[in-house]
Amino acid sequence: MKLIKAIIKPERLDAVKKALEDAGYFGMTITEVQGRGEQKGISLQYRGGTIEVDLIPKIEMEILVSADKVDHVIETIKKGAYTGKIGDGRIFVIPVDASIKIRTGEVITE
Amino acid sequence: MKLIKAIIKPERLDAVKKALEDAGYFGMTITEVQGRGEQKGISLQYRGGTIEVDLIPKIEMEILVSADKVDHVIETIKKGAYTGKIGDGRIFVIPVDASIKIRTGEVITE
Amino acid sequence: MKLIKAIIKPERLDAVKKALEDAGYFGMTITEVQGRGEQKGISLQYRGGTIEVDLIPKIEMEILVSADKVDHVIETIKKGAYTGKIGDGRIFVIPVDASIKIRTGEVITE
Amino acid sequence: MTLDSGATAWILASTCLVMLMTPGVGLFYGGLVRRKNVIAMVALAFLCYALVSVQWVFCGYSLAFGSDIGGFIGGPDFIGLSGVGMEATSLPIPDILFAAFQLVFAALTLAILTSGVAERIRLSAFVVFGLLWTTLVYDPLAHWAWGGGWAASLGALDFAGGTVVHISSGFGALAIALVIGKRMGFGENSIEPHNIPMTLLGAALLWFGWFGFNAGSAIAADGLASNALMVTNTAAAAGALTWLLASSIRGKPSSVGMVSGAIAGLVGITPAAGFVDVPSSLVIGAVAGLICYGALLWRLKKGFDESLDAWAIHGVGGLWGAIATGIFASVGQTGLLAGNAYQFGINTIDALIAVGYAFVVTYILAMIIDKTIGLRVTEDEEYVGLDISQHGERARS
Amino acid sequence: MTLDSGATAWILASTCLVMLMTPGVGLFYGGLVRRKNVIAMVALAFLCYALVSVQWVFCGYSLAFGSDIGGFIGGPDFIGLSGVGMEATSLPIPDILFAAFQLVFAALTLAILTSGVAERIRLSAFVVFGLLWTTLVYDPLAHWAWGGGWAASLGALDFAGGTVVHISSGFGALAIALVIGKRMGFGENSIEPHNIPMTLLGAALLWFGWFGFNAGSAIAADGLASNALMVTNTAAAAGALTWLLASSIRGKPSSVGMVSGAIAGLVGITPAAGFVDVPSSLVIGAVAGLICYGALLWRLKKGFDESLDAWAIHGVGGLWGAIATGIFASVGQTGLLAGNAYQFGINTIDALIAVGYAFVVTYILAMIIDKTIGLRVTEDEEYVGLDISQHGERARS
Amino acid sequence: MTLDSGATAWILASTCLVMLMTPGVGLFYGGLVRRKNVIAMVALAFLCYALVSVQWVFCGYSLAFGSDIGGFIGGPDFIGLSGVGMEATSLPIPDILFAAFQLVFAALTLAILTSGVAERIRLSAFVVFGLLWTTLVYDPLAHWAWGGGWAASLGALDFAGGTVVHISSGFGALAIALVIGKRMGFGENSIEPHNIPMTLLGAALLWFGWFGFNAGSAIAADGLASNALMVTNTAAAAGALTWLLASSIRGKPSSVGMVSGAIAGLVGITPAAGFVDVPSSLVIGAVAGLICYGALLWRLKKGFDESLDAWAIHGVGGLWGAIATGIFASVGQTGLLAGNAYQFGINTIDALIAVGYAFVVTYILAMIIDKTIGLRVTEDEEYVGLDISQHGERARS
Ligand SMILES: Nc1ncnc2c1ncn2[C@@H]1O[C@H](COP(=O)(O)OP(=O)(O)O)[C@@H](O)[C@H]1O
Ligand SMILES: Nc1ncnc2c1ncn2[C@@H]1O[C@H](COP(=O)(O)OP(=O)(O)O)[C@@H](O)[C@H]1O
Ligand SMILES: Nc1ncnc2c1ncn2[C@@H]1O[C@H](COP(=O)(O)OP(=O)(O)O)[C@@H](O)[C@H]1O
Repeated sequence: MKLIKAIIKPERLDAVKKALEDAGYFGMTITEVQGRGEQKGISLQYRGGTIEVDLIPKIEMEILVSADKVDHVIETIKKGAYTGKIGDGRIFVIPVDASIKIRTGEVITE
Repeated sequence: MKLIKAIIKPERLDAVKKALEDAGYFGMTITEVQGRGEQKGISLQYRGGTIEVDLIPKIEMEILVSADKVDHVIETIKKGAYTGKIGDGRIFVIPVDASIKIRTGEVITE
Repeated sequence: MKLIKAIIKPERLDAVKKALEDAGYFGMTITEVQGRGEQKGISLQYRGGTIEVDLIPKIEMEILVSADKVDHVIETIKKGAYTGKIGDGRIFVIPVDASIKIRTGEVITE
Repeated sequence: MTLDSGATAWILASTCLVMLMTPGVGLFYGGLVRRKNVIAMVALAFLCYALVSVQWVFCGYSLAFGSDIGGFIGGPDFIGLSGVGMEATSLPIPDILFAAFQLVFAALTLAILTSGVAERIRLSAFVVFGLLWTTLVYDPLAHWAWGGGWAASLGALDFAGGTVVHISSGFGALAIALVIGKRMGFGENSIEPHNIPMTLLGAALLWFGWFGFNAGSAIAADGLASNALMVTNTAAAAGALTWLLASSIRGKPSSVGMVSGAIAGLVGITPAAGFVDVPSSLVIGAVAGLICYGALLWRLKKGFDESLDAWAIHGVGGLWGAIATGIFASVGQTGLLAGNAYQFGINTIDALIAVGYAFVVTYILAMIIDKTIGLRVTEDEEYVGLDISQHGERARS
Repeated sequence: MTLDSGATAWILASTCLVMLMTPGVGLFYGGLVRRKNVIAMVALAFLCYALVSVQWVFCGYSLAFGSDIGGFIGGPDFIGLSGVGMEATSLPIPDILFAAFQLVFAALTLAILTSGVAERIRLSAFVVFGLLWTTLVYDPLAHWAWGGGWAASLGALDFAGGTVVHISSGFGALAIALVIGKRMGFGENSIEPHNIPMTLLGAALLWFGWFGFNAGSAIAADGLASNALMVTNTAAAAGALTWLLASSIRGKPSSVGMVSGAIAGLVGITPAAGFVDVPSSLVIGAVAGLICYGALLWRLKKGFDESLDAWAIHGVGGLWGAIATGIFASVGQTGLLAGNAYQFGINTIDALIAVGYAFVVTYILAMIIDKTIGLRVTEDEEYVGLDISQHGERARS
Repeated sequence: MTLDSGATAWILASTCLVMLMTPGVGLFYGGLVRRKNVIAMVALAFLCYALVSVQWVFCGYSLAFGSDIGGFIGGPDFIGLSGVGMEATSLPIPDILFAAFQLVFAALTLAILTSGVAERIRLSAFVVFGLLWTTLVYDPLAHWAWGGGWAASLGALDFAGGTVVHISSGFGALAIALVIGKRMGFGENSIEPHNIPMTLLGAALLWFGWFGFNAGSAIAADGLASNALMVTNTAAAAGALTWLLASSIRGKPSSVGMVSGAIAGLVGITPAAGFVDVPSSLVIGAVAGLICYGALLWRLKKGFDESLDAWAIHGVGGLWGAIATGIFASVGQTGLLAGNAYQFGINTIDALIAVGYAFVVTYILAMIIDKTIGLRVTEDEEYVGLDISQHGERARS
């Protein structure tokens, strides 16, 4: 089992959710975060100088999937989140030892 | 060492905290998140049609514990978070390589 | 590849960011969280009794780095975050299987 | 009476001030609920205002101020505000301005009552309930006190609406809260205010508007209005301080407590504002802060979910104010302290009858609507919150 | 005319009330944009207010109310407010108070127009645009209707500014929105209001201030002012209810819809407030709610990014109000229903000319500024939001 | 003097307007602190209002306006407002209304001063400090200027309280800030405003209320009041624009800067509002914006933690206003420009004495309280924030 952590642009959230739904993935947890990438953020010019806007609002999406679905989920997220412009975001795949459903007590360790 | 990530109902937070305290676990980090489960959220009916409320506010709790305590912590969280209704949430167990205490510099890799 | 998760005091964020920048690390994702440590938080006295303030606002910083940089990044964060007082926070190192850059499609599995 | 432009100016301004109290109540309440219900809570205040605005010009004004029928209700003389003209007749202000000034009181009263249904009312059911409540409860009470009804005839004093506005809404809130039932998880999960600064803003608008409420009730820009403003302010301050003090003995003195005390003081002075002097207002306000705080603690202990304390503050505070008016009246009227036991008696009896009428009629009305249309949202709707389930909106996106 | 202290008191108060509407618009709009632009949106309202305040005393008042030049514009008599004294001359209030009362209208009008440039305007370009717009569009329109211009001569009725304020800003907003272009991602990504309670607060301040706007336009504290207040309130309530009803048939009845309906009703009654009775105001408000809701749906379908609906609500509502005044006038004037077809005709023509003038001049002005200074921020600046890019500030830190 | 109902109407309304400024200051300040202190900051304003309301009726009014004792303080004639009646005696409004109008000034002044103790004051210590400060600093200053004290005798002009309200609170804030010490981490960690829209709302309420403050100070609804309103507005707009401009040369023009400039302009015009014409007000406001911006930069460079700039804006702006009144007076009075050097001299001297008195007495008072009760919360309490530590509340849950 893997936890897929995707950091995407907030305005792509609906598209990513839609794409995941269409592909049959419903479960997810999202968090409002702020991020900067290797590009150090965005530089804005003004008369007095330059302002570096380094922390830009993003959405972090966490999805737990079984190992065999990881590639499919990643492709699906990419499809929804891609704009081709700086700041499209990252996806991290993190190993998970076990997952428990509180209501049913069901434990999955795969 | 493991990081236990529990996604629970906000209204159960106090109960879960209490249960963990009573069991001797104090350290935790919580985040306000929103989530949907396999059930695709909640459908509300109204005259004009149906509205799907898919992202519902949740609390994500992160607790670092040594591997031998994992089961105990999970049981404790379940006790506090359980209502038996849809949306009770999930617990994920994630492996951790090392943990550092900034103030003391203490490193635990267990 | 590792995900470094550092929970720091909000007022140290600028110092930590500065330290990381100076050391050449730009990419990061931050979240506003609340936490309590082993100390159970802070006790305030007042005439009517004692109030336990257990959940105190913190910043959680996530940084993905290659395994060889982990120690350097940890040292850098510690430098920025250290005050020597209770609540300076924790750093967790979590294994990561793969990382994908959405814009370029680039996959790193190291 | 000839029109006085100064009086008209002040009542125009007072009407604006009191109008703002209705969204003020909305913000006050909105800050106290959970985030998922804040929009619905504030919107309910707007809805009350819109509904009563239409009902009032249609029939409410006539029921309250039309020619008296048996001491109980006004006749249909002013249906559609016909016959309510732009001239001053019995007052130094235009008749239509008096109708407008009274309108904003009626609207506010319904908004105060929404405390009792917070976080669980169905929007459509409230539309029906609200229209009926203002017609069956508010309008008669206004008639009794100000429209030539039995209470006025017997000499009961209610300067600005302690009985008409606060007792009716406070005890009405309690009645409907008992019918609609507790919020899911009440008493088990913590249900904390989500935005206290919003509540403080609401309190500021209430205090601000209350000057129009009480000093405007003089229907003049004169010494009486000025005295009313001063005693209003003093009672509010005294209420804020006693509640703060009392709550700081029990624990931390909360800011919500302080402004609740101010509102308790304002409620307490409302029926008395035209009849008492400054020292009496200090006492009335200070006692109101203590009594209403006590009422709130009692309600919590009993586990009643009259959620935002309209009963404890408006209901109990209004009752105290009515009685206090009978005790302290000294300006233009006399009360118990000046040897007029009748005033004390009639004010107390009037207030108790209003308590009974408001409670019973509201209870029956709420029951009927609950059995027919259904007052309460479904469990799922309540769980996701009224903002989404009733309005399809979110407070933060 | 001799100074009437009651009238003066009410117009002083009305000036305050209308002043508050400008930040009220800022908050109303601020809640509707995304969080990254909220400060900029509210600040824009303050900026409008400050700019017009200076322009008005410098030349705006003179252009609007100076001695008539060809029916089109006022002469330079009152440059720097010279000759505008502390005495009452033609009105029962001091001349300088009339100038102040008119100032707050001019400022508000520009603030309403910022709807069309929300989330993408360059601050510095707006300073230039705003100063020119108020001079070239607002001041002539005010002169036509109230300063002795052609519209007044021909007998067109505009009590409180349906044409001058609402048509000009609403159609101006549409014109500049077409020039500046859609927001990045409009129609693709969801652009949701980030803080609806803030919008509701703004709506409350608008409703509150509108009493000064309409009832103050009587320039007296009398029956006319009182009637204006009452019909204003009734129309607002009716608009809120019809929009609520219409939107609840299509889906969930949003709170933003309800208050938009109230504002539609307020806009609709604005030109009519001194000329109609209560039953007519119910109709005017109710129809305004429906028409403006329809206009909003139409705009969305067409994909116009006149972002916060100044056009649908103020522009279309103002147009309806002008026509409705010609239909329903019955107080002091007569309209179509009373057999005066001329009034209906001249009011309609006047409104259509105002629509054309406001749209065309705004369009040209916006084009010129866009080609020279550039109206719009860069893509990066828009992406990070105007709060950071224009002000270096963040709404939450 | 016979009571004038128009004047009474306007002063009733003005009293309401000024009352709203106190929570307005609370919101203005509340937005500028960190989230963990926002409730405490707003609550402090309410507390100031409640405390002064009681102190004022008890003794404050008498100390300020009782029969003169040695030019320094008023006698005990009006303790408990006894002898302050509902009739008009020396003014066209009821005596008790004058007392109420003055009350809201006194309350506001204390609230402005809370800038200097933001995010670190102990609630209980502030209660003691506040009661003593208003008694020992505010009441004498009010007496000097308005109650028949030495400053009035010598002809110093202070129309609406530049010296009494703004110098006293601004320099008082500086003094107490020096005593209580810097906030933990000041100068090391970034301490950013957490809610700028809240600050903008506060600014809107302040601007709105200031019309009552300045135009109400005419104690009449006449040309003088109207002129005061107009110059007040002009100065505010000018201040907003110059601060915006100056700050946009140094960096990004912040919205907080723009509204700070407006408040600087409002402060600057306060003592002059009844004595100058519109062109002078433009200059006074514009210069106020620049001087106060400069003062703020200087304070930051020096590292003084007078946290929310009451000193830079109210203190320095009030000083400039007092001097400017001596320069520009031309309406009813003459200043330096009209050849009256005495006015310039006496106004400057009066202001400097007020600066000295306010600073020194506040400093001593703060020291005494700090040594005895302790002004400041503990380090832990400051770290978790005053909302939790002083009130047991959280701004968002
Ligand atoms: N090394 C990293 N560690 C953690 N988060 C990162 C890292 N690099 C990027 N991110 C996250 O991904 C987001 C997008 O990164 P960015 O480099 O701007 O995207 P892109 O490379 O696609 O243009 C950032 O805002 C940040 O939240
Ligand atoms: N696959 C998943 N990945 C990430 N988070 C999930 C996943 N499934 C559920 N969750 C989280 O758990 C919460 C509860 O899930 P849900 O399925 O509604 O609970 P239950 O199955 O107990 O009724 C969701 O709101 C979401 O935050
Ligand atoms: N066991 C834990 N699991 C998760 N988070 C923790 C744990 N212990 C501490 N933390 C986080 O680290 C923060 C600082 O912890 P604390 O014990 O107060 O620091 P210190 O030990 O440096 O004084 C806490 O607020 C919490 O967010």
